[in-house]
Amino acid sequence: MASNYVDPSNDVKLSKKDLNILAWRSLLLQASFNYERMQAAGWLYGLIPGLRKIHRNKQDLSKSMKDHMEFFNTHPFLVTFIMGIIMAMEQNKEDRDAIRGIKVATMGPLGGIGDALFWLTLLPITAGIGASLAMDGNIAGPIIFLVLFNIVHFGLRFGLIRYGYYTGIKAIQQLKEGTKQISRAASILGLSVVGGLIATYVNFKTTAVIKTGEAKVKLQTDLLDKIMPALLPLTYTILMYYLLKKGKSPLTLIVITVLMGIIGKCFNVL
Amino acid sequence: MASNYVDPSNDVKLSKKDLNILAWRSLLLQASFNYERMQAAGWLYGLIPGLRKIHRNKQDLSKSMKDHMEFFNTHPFLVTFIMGIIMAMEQNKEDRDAIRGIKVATMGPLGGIGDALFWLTLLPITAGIGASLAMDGNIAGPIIFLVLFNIVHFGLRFGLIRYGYYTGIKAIQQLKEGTKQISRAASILGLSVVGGLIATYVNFKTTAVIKTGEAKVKLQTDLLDKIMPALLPLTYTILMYYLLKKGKSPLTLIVITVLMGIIGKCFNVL
Amino acid sequence: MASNYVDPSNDVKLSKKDLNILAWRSLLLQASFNYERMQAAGWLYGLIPGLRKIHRNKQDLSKSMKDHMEFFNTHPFLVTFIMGIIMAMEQNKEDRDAIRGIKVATMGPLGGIGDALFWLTLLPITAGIGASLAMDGNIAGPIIFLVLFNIVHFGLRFGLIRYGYYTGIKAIQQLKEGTKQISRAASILGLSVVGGLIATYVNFKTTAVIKTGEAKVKLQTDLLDKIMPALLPLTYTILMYYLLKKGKSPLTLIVITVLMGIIGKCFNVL
Amino acid sequence: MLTEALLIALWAGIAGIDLFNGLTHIHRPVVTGVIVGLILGDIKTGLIAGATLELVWMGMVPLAGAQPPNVVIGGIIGTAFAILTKQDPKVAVGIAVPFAVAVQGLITLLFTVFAPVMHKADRFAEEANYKGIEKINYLGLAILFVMYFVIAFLPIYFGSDAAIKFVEIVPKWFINGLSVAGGIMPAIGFAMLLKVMLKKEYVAFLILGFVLAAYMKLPILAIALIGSAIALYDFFLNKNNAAYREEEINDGI
Amino acid sequence: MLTEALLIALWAGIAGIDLFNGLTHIHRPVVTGVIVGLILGDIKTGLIAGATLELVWMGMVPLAGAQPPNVVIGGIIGTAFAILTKQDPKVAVGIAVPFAVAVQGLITLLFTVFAPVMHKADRFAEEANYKGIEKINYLGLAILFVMYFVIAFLPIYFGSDAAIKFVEIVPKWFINGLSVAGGIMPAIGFAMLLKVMLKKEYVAFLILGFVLAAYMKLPILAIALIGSAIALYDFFLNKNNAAYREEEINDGI
Amino acid sequence: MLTEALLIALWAGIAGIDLFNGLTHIHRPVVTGVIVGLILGDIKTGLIAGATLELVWMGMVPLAGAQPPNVVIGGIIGTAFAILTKQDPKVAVGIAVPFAVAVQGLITLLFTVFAPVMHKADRFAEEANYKGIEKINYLGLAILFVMYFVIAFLPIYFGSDAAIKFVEIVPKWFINGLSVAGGIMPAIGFAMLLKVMLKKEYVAFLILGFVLAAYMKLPILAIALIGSAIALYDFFLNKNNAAYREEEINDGI
Ligand SMILES: OC[C@H]1O[C@H](O)[C@@H](O)[C@@H](O)[C@@H]1O
Ligand SMILES: OC[C@H]1O[C@H](O)[C@@H](O)[C@@H](O)[C@@H]1O
Ligand SMILES: OC[C@H]1O[C@H](O)[C@@H](O)[C@@H](O)[C@@H]1O
Repeated sequence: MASNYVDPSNDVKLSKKDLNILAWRSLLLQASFNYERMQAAGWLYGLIPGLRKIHRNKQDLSKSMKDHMEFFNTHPFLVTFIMGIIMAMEQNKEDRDAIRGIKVATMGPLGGIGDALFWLTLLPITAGIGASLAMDGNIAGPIIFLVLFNIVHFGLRFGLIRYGYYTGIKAIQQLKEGTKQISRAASILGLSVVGGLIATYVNFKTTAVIKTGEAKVKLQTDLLDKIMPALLPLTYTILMYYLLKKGKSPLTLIVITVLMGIIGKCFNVL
Repeated sequence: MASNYVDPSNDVKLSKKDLNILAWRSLLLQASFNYERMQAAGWLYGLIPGLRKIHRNKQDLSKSMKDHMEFFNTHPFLVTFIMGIIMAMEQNKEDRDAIRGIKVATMGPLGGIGDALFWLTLLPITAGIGASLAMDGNIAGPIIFLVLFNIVHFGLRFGLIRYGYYTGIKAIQQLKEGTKQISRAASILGLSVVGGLIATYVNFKTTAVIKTGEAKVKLQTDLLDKIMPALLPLTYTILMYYLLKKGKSPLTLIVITVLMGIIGKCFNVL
Repeated sequence: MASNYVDPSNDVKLSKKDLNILAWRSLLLQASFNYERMQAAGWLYGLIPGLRKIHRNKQDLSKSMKDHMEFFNTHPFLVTFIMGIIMAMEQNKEDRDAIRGIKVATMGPLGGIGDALFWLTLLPITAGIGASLAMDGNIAGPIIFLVLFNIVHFGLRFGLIRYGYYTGIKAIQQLKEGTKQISRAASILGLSVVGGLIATYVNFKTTAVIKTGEAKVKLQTDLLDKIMPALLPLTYTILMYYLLKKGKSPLTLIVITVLMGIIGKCFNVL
Repeated sequence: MLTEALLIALWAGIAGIDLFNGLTHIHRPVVTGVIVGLILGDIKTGLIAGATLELVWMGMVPLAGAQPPNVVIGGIIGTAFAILTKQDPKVAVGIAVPFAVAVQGLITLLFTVFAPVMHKADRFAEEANYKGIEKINYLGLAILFVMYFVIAFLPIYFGSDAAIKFVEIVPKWFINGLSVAGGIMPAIGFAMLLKVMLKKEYVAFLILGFVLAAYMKLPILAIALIGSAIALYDFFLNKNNAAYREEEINDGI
Repeated sequence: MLTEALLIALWAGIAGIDLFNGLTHIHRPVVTGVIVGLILGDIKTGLIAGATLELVWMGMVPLAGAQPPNVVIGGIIGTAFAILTKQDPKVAVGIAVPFAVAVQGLITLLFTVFAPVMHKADRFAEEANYKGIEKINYLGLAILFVMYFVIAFLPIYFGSDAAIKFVEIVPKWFINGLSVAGGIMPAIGFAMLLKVMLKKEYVAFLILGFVLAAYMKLPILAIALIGSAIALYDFFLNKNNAAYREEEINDGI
Repeated sequence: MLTEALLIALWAGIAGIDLFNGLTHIHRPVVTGVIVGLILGDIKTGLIAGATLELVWMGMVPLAGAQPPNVVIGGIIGTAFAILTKQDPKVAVGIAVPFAVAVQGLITLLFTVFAPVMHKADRFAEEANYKGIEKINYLGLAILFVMYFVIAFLPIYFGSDAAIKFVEIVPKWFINGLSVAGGIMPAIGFAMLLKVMLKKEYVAFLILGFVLAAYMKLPILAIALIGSAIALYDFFLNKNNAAYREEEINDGI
């Protein structure tokens, strides 16, 4: 179906065992967390057994692995849902742009939903129960907390990978429209989300205040925000984009960013 | 012009007298008001003489009547404007999807506008005049109120049905583009409005609070609203939609909803 | 390339000297400021030498001048950027609708940005420095203010006209798509902006309060705003539009508007 | 007393219908006050009590089907007791409120239990049986009339204390539960609409309308405007495309 | 005194023009203060009075054509009286305000009554009479100059009391009414724009832009961004379609 | 003491990993409290101190990578000192806070300096060297373990005063500067994404998503819904067009 694979055969299927292995590996999603790619390398770590089974051609594997090293961040419990969908797409050798688009489009919303559901609701409830028992010196407190919490936790991890995978398989079968249309749709969706992520995730504000006699101009709220909200995040991302296009290495950009952060802090403008 | 009629002839015209009869009948718009269809049966009641004149074929009449039994709600004074437009479309035997789309798209906005104009402005002003006279024991108070209010009221009812009808006729003549395009446009508009109505009209909130030791999670504001506003109305509507598609009768759904309401209230979660 | 010119030749180029002359003339942008067209005549004044060089055919010149007499308003410093772009388009004999669309689409945003940058930031900072020196009786105060402020001011005027012009030239070369598509895009953009400008720039609110006994209805906030925000600006603009289409002269409309303003003020409803 | 009670009940029935149908607004306290006064032979107190209640209940109107405390029963019973007990007209308000609230609950109940009747109406529509549709509407009117008649008659005839006890038989959780159900029930109406309107192609607009209302809190009019803008864009886009296609076909010939 | 008054008036004329044209900002109080001081032989008071007014009137700038109290006349007359009456420079503010407000009204008046001149300009444009356009702009400058000259001259020469009386001849409702009319008048400008720009096909975008500004309170820049996004989408959509069409035609051959 | 310190440090290493990986939440104070209590032979104090810290730090979770004060080190050290100094368990909070905040800084530092390692990972991915990818992740785990081990060991073994001094060596501006840089760094990730995803045709959607988030403050889910709506519309539009085209071709034959 797709053209950008050396080996376009799509007859490999992932077994339940395969999926379980991926779910186990998803536990290390944040092993190599960092502020440039966030969970990317951990995400790829999780996918590896599946990708190796699907892409027997080394060049295809390389392409796929490279794609999955791109920026990734989502909620660590819901990640297996995305893993399932993506594995279905990989296995069907969908257009790589489509795979990327779907990945990017799902990670953002699931991140927010997961945070609300698990970090801000499940955790306080179960830990609250545990702590109130523990407070009375009852050792059942921590145990009950761990049990309650992890039933949901592991239930989701192993349930969602299957759900994602079969949903993906089914969706692909229904969409017989060739790879071009799907990847166009995925790009539209994905880039809308990236536009939103830039404004939401890139945390770039200046604290600079220009004082002249009586006048006091807070650069961020009195000037920049009036021109455009999230102006600095947007500008900086575009700048990084151009530097990358001009061949600058991402490493250089990190060094620049770190220096800017430290110097900006020293001069009290960031 | 249209294809979904047994008798596609569109030579019937409604006379002024016909329109006046419809306007009179519009007085009973809410005779059978209920929370599932709101004004639907009363709306159909109002249209009947017109529909009978237009659809001399019984099958056509049946189709049309069924359509007009679908959910309907708007402001009871402005309704005649919609009646006028719809009668123009019926008479011209427009595509039934187009008729439905226009009906759905106009009822919502006119409902809100009418409420602001008549319930929240005209009424307090005229009743205020009447009451301030009555307060002094002046019997002219109620009379002046009724006269002022009903001049506007009946002026609108009888004026708007004509205005709607001739506007409709003129619009149709200008749109020579065949019925397919019109019904596509009407569907786009109508479904946008329905999407908005779901979030606005379906009043479904949980009052449940999960208390665990010190922690207190208000399910609605602390969890659901963070995932998505109007999540319950949307979910419930989709659920109803699937149950309907699976062949469940609307009656069953009503019973379920009533039971849910009462039980939810008993357990203090709704 | 374009069809709506008598002389479609596009071989004239504007020299740096030409551009500088335009920048100088931009100083009179608001010489004939008025509430109907705002800066239109001053804007045209600025363009004249360029237009005359480009449109050697009198009919073309007339068309172009008429277009540039339409409503115009932007920030007086950033105006030269628009002048540059427009001159590039004029010189290339772009479709007149495209020129208008781009002009309309850029003037609004640059107006807001310029106000934030120069009136609300640069001015208080530089004048603040100047005033705090002057406060101590130091005559350097005003001088330093004028120098600082005008370095930015004139730097922008003369820099931006060039930047706009060459940006324009380059953009046009890249867009080889014939004039139709560009003018369609420019119209889409331009009309979105005009829609926004109507709601933003037309300042039409009623202060009328209807008092009846106890009830007090503030016409603007209690009724009109509930029907639709910016209802009066929209209605009045549409009214003006219809009157214009019906052949009423703009002069008549001005007289009507002035009378309405004065009478409305007398009766305390505006 | 029986004649007066019957006359007042008759008036309540008519006014109760007018609250939803006709809408001439003879049901407002400022009007019912004087009528009740007329029946009970004290027009002046009727006028003033009615006017007082009118001013207090100015903004109580049903929006999108949500019932406020019932001004009809409130107005009539409030005025009647003010006259009968020879109290200051202002007392009317205090008496009126519990009745107005109880009837608010009853109306909600009626609007909930009337929903199933719609499926009868569907059948009539299917069979093009317009008389059936009409009968259903007349039935609705009749129920309204009887309900208001009885509710107004009882407390006037038996006195307010007995009446209030009677009203209190219906348990609170039941009425409130129905009221909650009533709030949710439009979901069924929309689901039925969707069953006929929704095609895969149009899901996009349903999503859009929902997001505009749920997240951006736009009123329905604004959503309709945006929907129209998209419909217009789409309409002309397809028209242009069709024009191109035709052109080519003609060119081809 | 006449010479000084004339010199100050001359400066006011120049500064008045600079408020709208040139915009070198020699019209700000911090500059006019020192000039008036120079003319009246008390640079120090001029400097300080100017600086004081400057700081008070920091944010007073014309946004979207809306006139704030007039800093030119305010600055000049305030400083002048502070020097002439040998008062503390701070007093300048009190004197300056009524003049600044009165001239704010006058400017609004000018910008309203200058509107009809635009139709003369339309005619010139039509005839490609560029000299005519230029003359209209020079006329505008001349009017500004004369206005500021006179307004500055009178109170300095005849004293502030006489001047204030003079200013008060113009009735408030008239100036305010004009100001209201000025606020509405851009509607005419937009209507004229629409007359040339609006085609049925593009009504959708007008609606969209309006909704974005009126309901969602988006600034114009955001609307322009969304407009651009749609224009881009539409552009590539039609381009792709055209490409397909061509392909087919080629395939056909 | 050495044994206990080593055991606690071991536990800290495991819990520190669990904070980001595994996420069984054995790292929460309510659990670490009892474990530390077990090691130091005072389960009861451990339980109560842990529970106290748990309740105080309820909402402290990392959202979108932003680090809150570190609950692992805070919980462990707080509990340990409460037991060792035989203080009321409530005192744990006071001791825990400076450590929790200091480690928050260190984690931020780690997440910043680990970014360059990703370029090694890119190379491995390019070469399809999956073992390399795995090693990088194991390296990450190892670093986390060692860090937490050392940080927990030192203050327990040497006492809190010495430890706090040690922690204070790192200058504030440095940690804060890194934290600022960490906040900005996703820009590089997005830029790399854009480098592969962005085509001229799709710039429109990037703009749209940005405007929806920046101006209208929509959460990402709402943006994804709107993006889906557009994608759906576009999908069916092109499908319809393609259908028409095919039809014609067939008609032509
Ligand atoms: O909101 C529109 C409409 O909804 C329902 O039908 C009733 O509440 C009416 O009173 C109201 O005007
Ligand atoms: O708002 C843009 C622009 O509008 C008008 O032209 C004037 O008020 C200027 O001062 C302002 O910069
Ligand atoms: O916000 C999504 C996700 O972002 C990061 O990966 C971490 O902060 C997680 O804890 C969080 O769930």
